[in-house]
Amino acid sequence: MSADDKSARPANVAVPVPDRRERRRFLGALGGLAAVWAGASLYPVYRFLSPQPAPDPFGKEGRAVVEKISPAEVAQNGMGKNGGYAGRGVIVFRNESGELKAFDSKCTHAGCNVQFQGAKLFCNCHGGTYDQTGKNIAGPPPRPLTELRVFEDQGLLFVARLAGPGKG
Amino acid sequence: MDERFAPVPPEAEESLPPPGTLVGQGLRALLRRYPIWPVVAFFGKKRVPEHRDTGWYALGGIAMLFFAIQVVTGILLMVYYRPSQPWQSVQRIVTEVPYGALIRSVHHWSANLMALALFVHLFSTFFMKAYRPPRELTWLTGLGLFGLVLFFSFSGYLLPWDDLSFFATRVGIAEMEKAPLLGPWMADLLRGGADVTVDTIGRFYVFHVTVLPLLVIALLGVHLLFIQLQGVSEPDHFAALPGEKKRYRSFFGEFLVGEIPIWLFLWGVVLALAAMLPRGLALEADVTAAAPVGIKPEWYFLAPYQALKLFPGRLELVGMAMMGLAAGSLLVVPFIDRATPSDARGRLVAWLGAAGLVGLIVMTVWGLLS
Amino acid sequence: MTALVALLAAAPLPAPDPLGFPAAPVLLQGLAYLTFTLHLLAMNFTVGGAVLLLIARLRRDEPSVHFWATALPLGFSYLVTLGIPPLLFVQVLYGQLFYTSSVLIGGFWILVIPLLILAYALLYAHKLTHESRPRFQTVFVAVALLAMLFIGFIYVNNLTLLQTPGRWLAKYTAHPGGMTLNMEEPTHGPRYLFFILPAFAVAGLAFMLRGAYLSRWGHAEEGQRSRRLGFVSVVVGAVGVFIGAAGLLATFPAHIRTFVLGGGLPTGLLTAAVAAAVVGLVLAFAARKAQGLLPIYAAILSFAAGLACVVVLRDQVRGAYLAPYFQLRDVPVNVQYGMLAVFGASLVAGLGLLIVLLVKVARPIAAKHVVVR
Amino acid sequence: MNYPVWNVPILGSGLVVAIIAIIHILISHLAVGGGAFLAVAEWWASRQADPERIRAFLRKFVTYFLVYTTVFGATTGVGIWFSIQLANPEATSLLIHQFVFAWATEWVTFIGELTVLYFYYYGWHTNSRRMQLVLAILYFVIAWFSLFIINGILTFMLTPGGWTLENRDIVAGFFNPGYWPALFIRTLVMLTLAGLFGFVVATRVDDDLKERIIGFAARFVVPAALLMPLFAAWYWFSLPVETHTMWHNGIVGVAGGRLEAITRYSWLAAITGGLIVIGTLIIAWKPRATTTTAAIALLATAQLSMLGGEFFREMARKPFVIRGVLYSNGLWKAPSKAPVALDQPYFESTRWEPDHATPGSAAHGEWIYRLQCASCHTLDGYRSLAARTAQWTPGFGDRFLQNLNQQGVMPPFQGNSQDRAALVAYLISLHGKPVAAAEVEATLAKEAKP
Repeated sequence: MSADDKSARPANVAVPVPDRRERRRFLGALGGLAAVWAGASLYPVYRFLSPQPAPDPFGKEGRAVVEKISPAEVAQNGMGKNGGYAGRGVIVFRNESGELKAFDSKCTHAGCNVQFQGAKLFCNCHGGTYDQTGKNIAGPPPRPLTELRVFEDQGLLFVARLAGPGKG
Repeated sequence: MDERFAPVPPEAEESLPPPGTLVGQGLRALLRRYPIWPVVAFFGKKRVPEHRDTGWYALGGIAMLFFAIQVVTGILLMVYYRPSQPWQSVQRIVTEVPYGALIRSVHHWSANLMALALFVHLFSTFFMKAYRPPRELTWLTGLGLFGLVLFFSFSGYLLPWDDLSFFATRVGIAEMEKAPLLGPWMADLLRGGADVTVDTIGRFYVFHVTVLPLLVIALLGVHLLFIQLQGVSEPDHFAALPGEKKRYRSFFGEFLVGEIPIWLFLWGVVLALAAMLPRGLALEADVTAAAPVGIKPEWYFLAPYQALKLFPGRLELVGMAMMGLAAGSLLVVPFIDRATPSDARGRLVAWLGAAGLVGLIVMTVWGLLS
Repeated sequence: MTALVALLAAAPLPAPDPLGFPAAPVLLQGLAYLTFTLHLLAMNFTVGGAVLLLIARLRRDEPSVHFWATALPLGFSYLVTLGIPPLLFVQVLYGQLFYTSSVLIGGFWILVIPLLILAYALLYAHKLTHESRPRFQTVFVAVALLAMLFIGFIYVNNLTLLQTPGRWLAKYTAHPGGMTLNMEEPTHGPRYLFFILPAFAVAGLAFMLRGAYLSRWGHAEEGQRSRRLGFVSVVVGAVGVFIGAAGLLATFPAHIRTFVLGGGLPTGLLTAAVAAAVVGLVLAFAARKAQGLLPIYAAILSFAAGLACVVVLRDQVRGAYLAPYFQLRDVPVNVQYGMLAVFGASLVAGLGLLIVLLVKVARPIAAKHVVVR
Repeated sequence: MNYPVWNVPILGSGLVVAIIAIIHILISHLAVGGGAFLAVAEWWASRQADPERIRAFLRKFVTYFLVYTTVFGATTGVGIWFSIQLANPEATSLLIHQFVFAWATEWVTFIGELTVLYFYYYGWHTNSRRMQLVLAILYFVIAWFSLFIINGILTFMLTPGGWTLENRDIVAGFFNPGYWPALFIRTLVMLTLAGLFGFVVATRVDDDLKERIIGFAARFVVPAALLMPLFAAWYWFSLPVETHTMWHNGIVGVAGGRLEAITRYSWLAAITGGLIVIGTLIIAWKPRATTTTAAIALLATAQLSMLGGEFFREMARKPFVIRGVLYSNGLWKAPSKAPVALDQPYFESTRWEPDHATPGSAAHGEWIYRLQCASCHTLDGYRSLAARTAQWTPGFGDRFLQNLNQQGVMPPFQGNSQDRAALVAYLISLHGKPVAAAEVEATLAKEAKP
């Protein structure tokens, strides 16, 4: 159906054969709407797959027990060790001034667990280096390590958030 | 024209969207690079005869729809399922993971509807006599697919490791064990031991998520290819029509598109069933406790279960043999009933099939009620 | 009397709704009477019509078949729709009793709905196929008729159970699912006949009206036949009603019979109903021969008036049955003036629209569908 | 307990209501939307070069429409009313006494739309085209007004707004917070259904006309596809906060996948709603490939969507039938504020137990089930109690009944400790191991000691 045919008809009478271009526009718009509806109905799948918020590692009491390190292993100045808490890595050591320190051992660069090497905390993956205050002093790490509050209670070591609650 | 590109086949030009549009341009670019037009033309040839039984042709596609739902929901469930902690991980899915209960229920209901669709597909092709030469292998691959799907259901049923699934699997394999010769050997192989244990889950899980899907996809490909090559079978009353009275619809352009609203509806039915009748999770399987009251196999295994009850004690073997014979007769039917148009033997086969179907339904309903 | 007191103590009588009546009971009763009378007319028209259709089919009387085929689905739809308001007002007035009796026969009460659908669908199936594909149409009509008759029977059960709370507890204990009817009611049979048999009269009058219009539009022969056939049906219906009424009076408990026959309003209503029926019969006899529309319309009005008297009397009798248990005047009245006004206005608007449509377009439509081609 | 409870095995009385209602709701919405379709199509036909062919289609449309909406619509409408009387007499009574004149007005619209439709249908060959157009518009307006009325009563049950038993403020109850969004949602649904019904009828005419009609009918789906999310959101925010909580709790499974039904139904409605849009797209894209079966399948998909929506609405009210006023099992909220009343021996407050239900007997527990639970729960069918109590111990059951209303989806238990023991014994006995109430009480006493 050409444009001439159309103009030959009285203006107020529509053409029996549907206008192709109008039809395509309509289908396009409807297709867009259908895509939006279909997309929205995938939301449950998205929620199914999206991770649930991780539980607070320090729990209700605000503290977590340190695994694989006993108080005796950090009794002397300069002693320290890699251990774990709530499914994460931790480094606990006693510095030269006799202070007990703890850092979450996850490297701020790419997430490897750094190793306690006495004076420094060293990451074997890309050579990131931190000093005993957790400050990044060499290699790729962009930020200092996360420091934790550490204390002994009834023969066990516990860590807590620096500023958080938790008996200690 | 750059000679690295081939021209667009003229017959393709007719059915492509105008070159001005994005899709039209893209498809032409594709055709100039890869000579896929013969493949498209090959699939485009498929057509569906139009007669009073055309509706039955939709069943295969419907079963495939449910299979697709199974693949997607199955993959989703695998994200959280742990064969080492079967019950605990399913419980986590249904009580902790957002919409986990919904997705599991969809998987459950779609499995049931797939089995139902296949039953109908099997019997409709049987009564339309689509198994006759030259389509024997299409029929056999179809039967193979049906068997695989039943094994799918059987293996999937064990995975939640609750009371029901444990006893159902134990009973199912015990029946298999009674088969002469290979029975005990196969049962041990399936169970991974003398009894159903967590080890059995490992095996069933591997079957359920890798072996069976691969087999189904391969066999389904062959099944569909056979149909594509030979065309859809025509029942006698249609084949007898004079040529000018035979009417066809193109398969992909018309028949399949016309089916889409039906698929949408059936997908809605699955959702509605999942919403109204969510699949529950019974207590974790306790291998020491008594089987729960009123335990029964799923409906698609009910008919043999109920039929076996008719053969008490030693006679059970006779019953199993008879059922084996009935199932086996489906395998040989294309080689017995060969005449087109149907002859006396063909009619007899149809009547026997009808009797079998009635028996199946009666046994299933009886099993449901008892 | 002591037996009655004991009965009262045992009867589990629900309390009336805490909201009270939304209008004076008299008004609600009046609306119920009016709409119930209309409902009965539509019901009698449809049920009676189905019987006449069945007879016409058996006699291969094509013009009658055509008329009833078209008319019955219409009659049925008004029978259903006009059934709503009386049930609505009964629920306002006697809700706590009506709901209870409905629950007690719940299994059958809900059966009314599928039966309605079945009957309605069959009447339409008959209308749409009786010319092009005649096969089982007689069966359609027969099944539809049976369904309608059974619905009427369920109604009679419910409304008699409503007024006999003494039977409730035993019924509920035995059938918590409500798969039971009120079969121990002695007035059942006559009461049922009394409501069903007027169907012949109403359907007959409708057929006579058709005849009157046919004669007027120049189809003298078919018009004459239609009036003659219709009159036979009217006579059957009238006689049936009198038999039913006599049976009802005979089976009533003594105190109810005294209530009806002992003078006052009930006796007046009874007398008026009988008089109206007799007058209607005479008028119908006149309309059988006479040309013109006046006699037949007068006969219809007279019968309708008689029916209205029966409707009022029926409610009075219910009040007498219920007197020991419940009185309408015990329920507080909180009049909803605004809503009453809205309802009144909608009613006026509806009637106005109906009149406009009747004047503007009804005649050619009726002429097209009533006259046989 | 004012009224006896109708005990329907397997289905339960609630599902009987639902089955009838779901059928009715589809048809009643179609009955209104179809009016709009007729009116617009009459006008459209008059602007086409071949109006007579379009009108021949319309004649077909209105024949199917008339039979379908009257035979299945009007009757199931009465059916809903019958079934709610049986399933919940207390609530029905309250609604009837509050809204009787609203219903009476709605009845006037019923008679009106029926009559106008008959004049339209039977006057097909005798009325002028102008009159037909007027009648079609009139039909739509009257039918829509019936929605306007019933919508007030329906939304009242979920969000009674400023209405209370004491003030009986009918305007506040009628134009309640949920009224307007629900009205708009239902209007969109009506238009959609009219379009889908148009598809069905269009598959019964010649191919070239079929293509045009489908193109025309597809337009009726667009308003809903576009605006439904908007009005659904408005509706959502009109709902009480308890409903929101219930919905959020339902995202993860609760109690073995039973309590989160509301969430699942909302998704059923939404996803099948999307399927309708997709199906419309497919049908509009390939009108000639559309079969009658396919068009009916899409209409049936709409039925599923409405099932989801209406079940959502019903679930959103839990545990009430009239929110904040009357519980689903006929218990009034007001007296339950004073816990004393609930602690009395149960049979003192009900009239419907038989004499032989002596305390502690098996019948005691059974009759408590019948009168308090059976309006929602069957024994082993829909919302099966046997399944829900499969893992009960006496101690757990007793605690559960004491805290019955804590989860926000059940009414409080009525009765004293003896009643609880009787019910727990009855429910545990459902699993093939009969237990006497006295044993339950003994177990409880033993557990209480340490």
